[in-house]
Amino acid sequence: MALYNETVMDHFMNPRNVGEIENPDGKGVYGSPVCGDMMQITIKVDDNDVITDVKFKTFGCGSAIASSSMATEMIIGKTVDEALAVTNKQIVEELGGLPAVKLHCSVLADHAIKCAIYDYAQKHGKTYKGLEGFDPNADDDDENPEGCEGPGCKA
Amino acid sequence: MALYNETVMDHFMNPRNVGEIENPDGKGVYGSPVCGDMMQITIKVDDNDVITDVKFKTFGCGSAIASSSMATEMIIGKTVDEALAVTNKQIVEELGGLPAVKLHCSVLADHAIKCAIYDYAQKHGKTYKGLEGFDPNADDDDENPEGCEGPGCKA
Amino acid sequence: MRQVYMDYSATTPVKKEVLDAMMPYFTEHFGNPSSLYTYGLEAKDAITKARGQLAHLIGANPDEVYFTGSGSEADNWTLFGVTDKLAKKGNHIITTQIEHHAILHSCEFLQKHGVDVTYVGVNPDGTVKLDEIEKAITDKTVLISVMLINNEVGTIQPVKEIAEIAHKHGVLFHTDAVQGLGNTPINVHEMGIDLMSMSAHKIYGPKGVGALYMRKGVNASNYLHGGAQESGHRASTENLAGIVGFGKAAEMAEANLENHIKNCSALRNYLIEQVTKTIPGTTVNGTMEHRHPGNANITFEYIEGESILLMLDSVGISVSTGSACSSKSLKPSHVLTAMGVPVEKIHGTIRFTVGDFTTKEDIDYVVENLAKIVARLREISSVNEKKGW
Amino acid sequence: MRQVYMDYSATTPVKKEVLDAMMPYFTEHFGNPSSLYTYGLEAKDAITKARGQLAHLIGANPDEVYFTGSGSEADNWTLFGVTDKLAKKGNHIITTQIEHHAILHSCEFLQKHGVDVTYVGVNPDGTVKLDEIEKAITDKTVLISVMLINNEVGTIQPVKEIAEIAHKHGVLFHTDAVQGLGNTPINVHEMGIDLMSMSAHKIYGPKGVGALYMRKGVNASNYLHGGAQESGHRASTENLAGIVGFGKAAEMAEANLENHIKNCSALRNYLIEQVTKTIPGTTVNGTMEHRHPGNANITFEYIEGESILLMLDSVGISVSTGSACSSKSLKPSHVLTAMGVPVEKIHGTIRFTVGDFTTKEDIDYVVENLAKIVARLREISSVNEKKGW
Ligand SMILES: Cc1ncc(COP(=O)(O)O)c(C=O)c1O
Ligand SMILES: Cc1ncc(COP(=O)(O)O)c(C=O)c1O
Repeated sequence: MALYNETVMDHFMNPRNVGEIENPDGKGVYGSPVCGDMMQITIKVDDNDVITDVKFKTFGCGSAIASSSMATEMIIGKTVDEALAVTNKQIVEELGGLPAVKLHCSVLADHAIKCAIYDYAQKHGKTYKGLEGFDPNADDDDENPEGCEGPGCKA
Repeated sequence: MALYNETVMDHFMNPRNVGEIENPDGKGVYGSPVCGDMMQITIKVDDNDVITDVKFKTFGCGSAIASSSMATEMIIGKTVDEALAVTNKQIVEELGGLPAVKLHCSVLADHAIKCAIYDYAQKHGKTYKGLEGFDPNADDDDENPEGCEGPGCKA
Repeated sequence: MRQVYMDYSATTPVKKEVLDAMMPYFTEHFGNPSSLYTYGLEAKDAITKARGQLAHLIGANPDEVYFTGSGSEADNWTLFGVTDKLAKKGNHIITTQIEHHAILHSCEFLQKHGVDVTYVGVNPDGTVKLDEIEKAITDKTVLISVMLINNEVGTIQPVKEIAEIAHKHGVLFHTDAVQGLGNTPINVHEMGIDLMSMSAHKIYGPKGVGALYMRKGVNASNYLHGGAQESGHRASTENLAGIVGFGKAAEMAEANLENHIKNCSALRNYLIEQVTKTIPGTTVNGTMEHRHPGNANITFEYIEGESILLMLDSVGISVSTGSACSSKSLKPSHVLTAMGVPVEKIHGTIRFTVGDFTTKEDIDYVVENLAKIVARLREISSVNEKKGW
Repeated sequence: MRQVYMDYSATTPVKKEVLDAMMPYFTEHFGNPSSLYTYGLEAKDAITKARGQLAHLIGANPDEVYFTGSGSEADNWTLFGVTDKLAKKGNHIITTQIEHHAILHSCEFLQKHGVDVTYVGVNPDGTVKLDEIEKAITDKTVLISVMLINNEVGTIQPVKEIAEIAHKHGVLFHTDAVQGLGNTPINVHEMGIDLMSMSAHKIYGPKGVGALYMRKGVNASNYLHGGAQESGHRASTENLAGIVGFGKAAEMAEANLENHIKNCSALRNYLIEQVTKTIPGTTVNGTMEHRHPGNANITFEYIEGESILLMLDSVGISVSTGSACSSKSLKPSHVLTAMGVPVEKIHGTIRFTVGDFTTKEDIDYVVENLAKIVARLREISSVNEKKGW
């Protein structure tokens, strides 16, 4: 049994939407290299609140890169509300599953996207239902390795 | 490496002087089946105190049988005094060595012969230097297995 | 010279199919199963397959099977691991007087470290005294360990009943099934076994691989500490080829079980019949009712076992005196002692075990030679029927 | 696709000569070495020969070498056996922060059972702090255990000096030489080693066989209790074929030692030179002065190790991230942490180990692919030289 399934490997070996949008409408960074995973998401949102472009940059393991790639694919073309409705579980499902120890990567991807949208919302004076209760500085639930300062949005 | 050397194996597989002399001049039995070794020695002694015949019967392991066989060969044709001078070390030497855990077999053979000579001496009112201090009922020095009543001459 | 191996309980040859299964894992697919690259993952898959094969043979879930370096290690792990884990609950173990030394010597060591051990006796036929087990249970009892098949006399113990007694009192039950595996049907769940020791080299697998079945929910402390192998329960780089061999041997044992039991029993019974008919002064030790299919434990009166063994060896026949492990010590077998066999007769006892490569001609060869050898040694012996002991 | 195995410190393939030596002991000479008949004695002889071969490699007497089921078992035996045996003298052990988990997790278990453990730190170059060792000794200290070669960064520790310190204070000295065996000259008597752990699968022998050297006079309590194998010091039917293989591997390691060290060092140095020249933002961890001949432990800044490993695997190259055993856990390497390497850099660290089958072409292939992969991953990464961490 391979470490990752074919979909994960495909998104890891050939990640979609790698890069950084210049002058993005929103930008989110979540995680930290100390924890082993750090994702940066930049988004373009048009006047209809549709996410027209997303780019990611990720420092992290295979599943972190694959999760970022899949997450960007999933939200391009969606409205912000729709994008906020995407859960980490859906990312895992789209990837066809992740090993148990790697599930937190999908959580990171999900959070990084929310961070980017949060940034967009802040800058554009918007509020979204999907952001209610979202704490950009919250740690994820995983036990952090020693020395890891915990994630939290760093835009 | 075989368990026993060729000489031992030869004396075990083709033991010399097996049997029981009818009307022996001396008879000694040493050890017990409970201890795993019991030897019976019968001897014929002529008027010149020369041991003219020896026969053994042994219940015991390979080295017990080989030691008995070798010991009988060593004392046939010897005077009683010469026979008493034979030590268990010499038996081991003639056998070309025994495994450490089996050395006690040579002690048994030595004792069984002394028992037979002791019997001869008792019956014929003789005394021998070599029997001084010989206690026919003494245990040998080995640690006996549980349940073993200890050797001691049983004529 | 004809070679007749009749000591299958001491160890078995590796079957050709088993060796064939192992071969690729030495030089080709040699990866460390903990490694994340393809070489490692392939190795991991091979172990997963073997775990499934062994689990299937005993009716366990694969994740309840942990590979070890030997049957002895599985025994040690159980005793040290359970007493450590349950130290707060109590410090008392119950076992029997006829266990393998891997159990008995571990118990002796534990006794020096504050654990109380009750050694339950056996009946003259080699079956454990069930009533004594239940009587021995106290509120400090944490484990009952009774072997499935005795290695010397081949008696099959009523482990299902013992497991029930144990569970009635909330006590864990372990069985050393090193001799039982592949020689009697085993279903750990049906039999109520909480932990079970196994070894590959008794079922035509390689030496140096064992396994512990540990029921889900039972969580003995680790015994080998280190890397996270075996789901974090047993450290050491896995014996890859050995484990693959164990798996294959288990698969074959399962497919072969009925035939194996039928053929071995028939040959063994023929051996016993011929020996007792041809040679006077012989006794078979242990019940014939629930018995290892290959085991014939026979006392030859008035002669000593090592002599018999050596003379048989000189005509190419391999047998053992009592237990293989104690054959170098001068102590009489603790199993036969516990059964009440007189010591002098224990010294004259030989264990024959037939196996999958034994033929009827082998038995005839053994009986013919044995008759001569016993007669010869009785001629030499200082004790006999007339003289008595 | 080209296959380039560069993880010889995780495990090695069994050499053909080693496998050839093992083969007869599975199906043909399969006897139980404890048995007294010819089959058994032949098996015993094979083990005696192997013991001599391994003893010769390390300058020990054959009766000071005890075979085990793994290097981890030798480590566990040492720690549990010595602290048990010397419990009356004291309950303190000194070891280092960079030991293998077989040592560290055993120590943690012992700590729960009343043993005090001092974990001495290391210098940034991966060598242990000698002065801290001596300072840590108390009148309760019974054992100092320091590995000969570290498995992650390949640093060779000054064990002779440490042994001297230990002996000056009447303390026993153990070294985990699982990585050292066959990779640096060892003479246990000259180096003053009292106990030493070894493993076959790191020197082109089979997995699942290890050994403990225990100096005559040192008498650690047994760890596997049961039969009287290994002169009564380690129970379990011997891994016959495995032990024969270990012996042969040891013999070959001895004959090959100088060449092995020369060739591996040259290839390893070439790898390091090429990598650091071609790829910016790389650091080699651990001193280059006293080092495992095959080890190159390299940090690639701004990217994560598992990604590198997977991409290398996709072009047939096998390497490991930090230590193989911890590659599934998310914790940063305890060795690099102890050396003071920042955690974010630990995450980007790869261990390459070359061995006897590595060629210069292999290195070129690795460097070429590595350069592309590192560049690609840095493109993807959210951190980089400009942005910083
Ligand atoms: C330094 C060190 N000690 C101990 C071990 C454990 O050896 P084994 O895998 O044989 O248990 C290893 C390798 O895994 C090692 O590198
Ligand atoms: C009943 C029993 N338990 C345990 C063992 C030990 O198994 P191993 O030799 O694999 O350590 C044996 C065999 O030697 C045995 O017969």
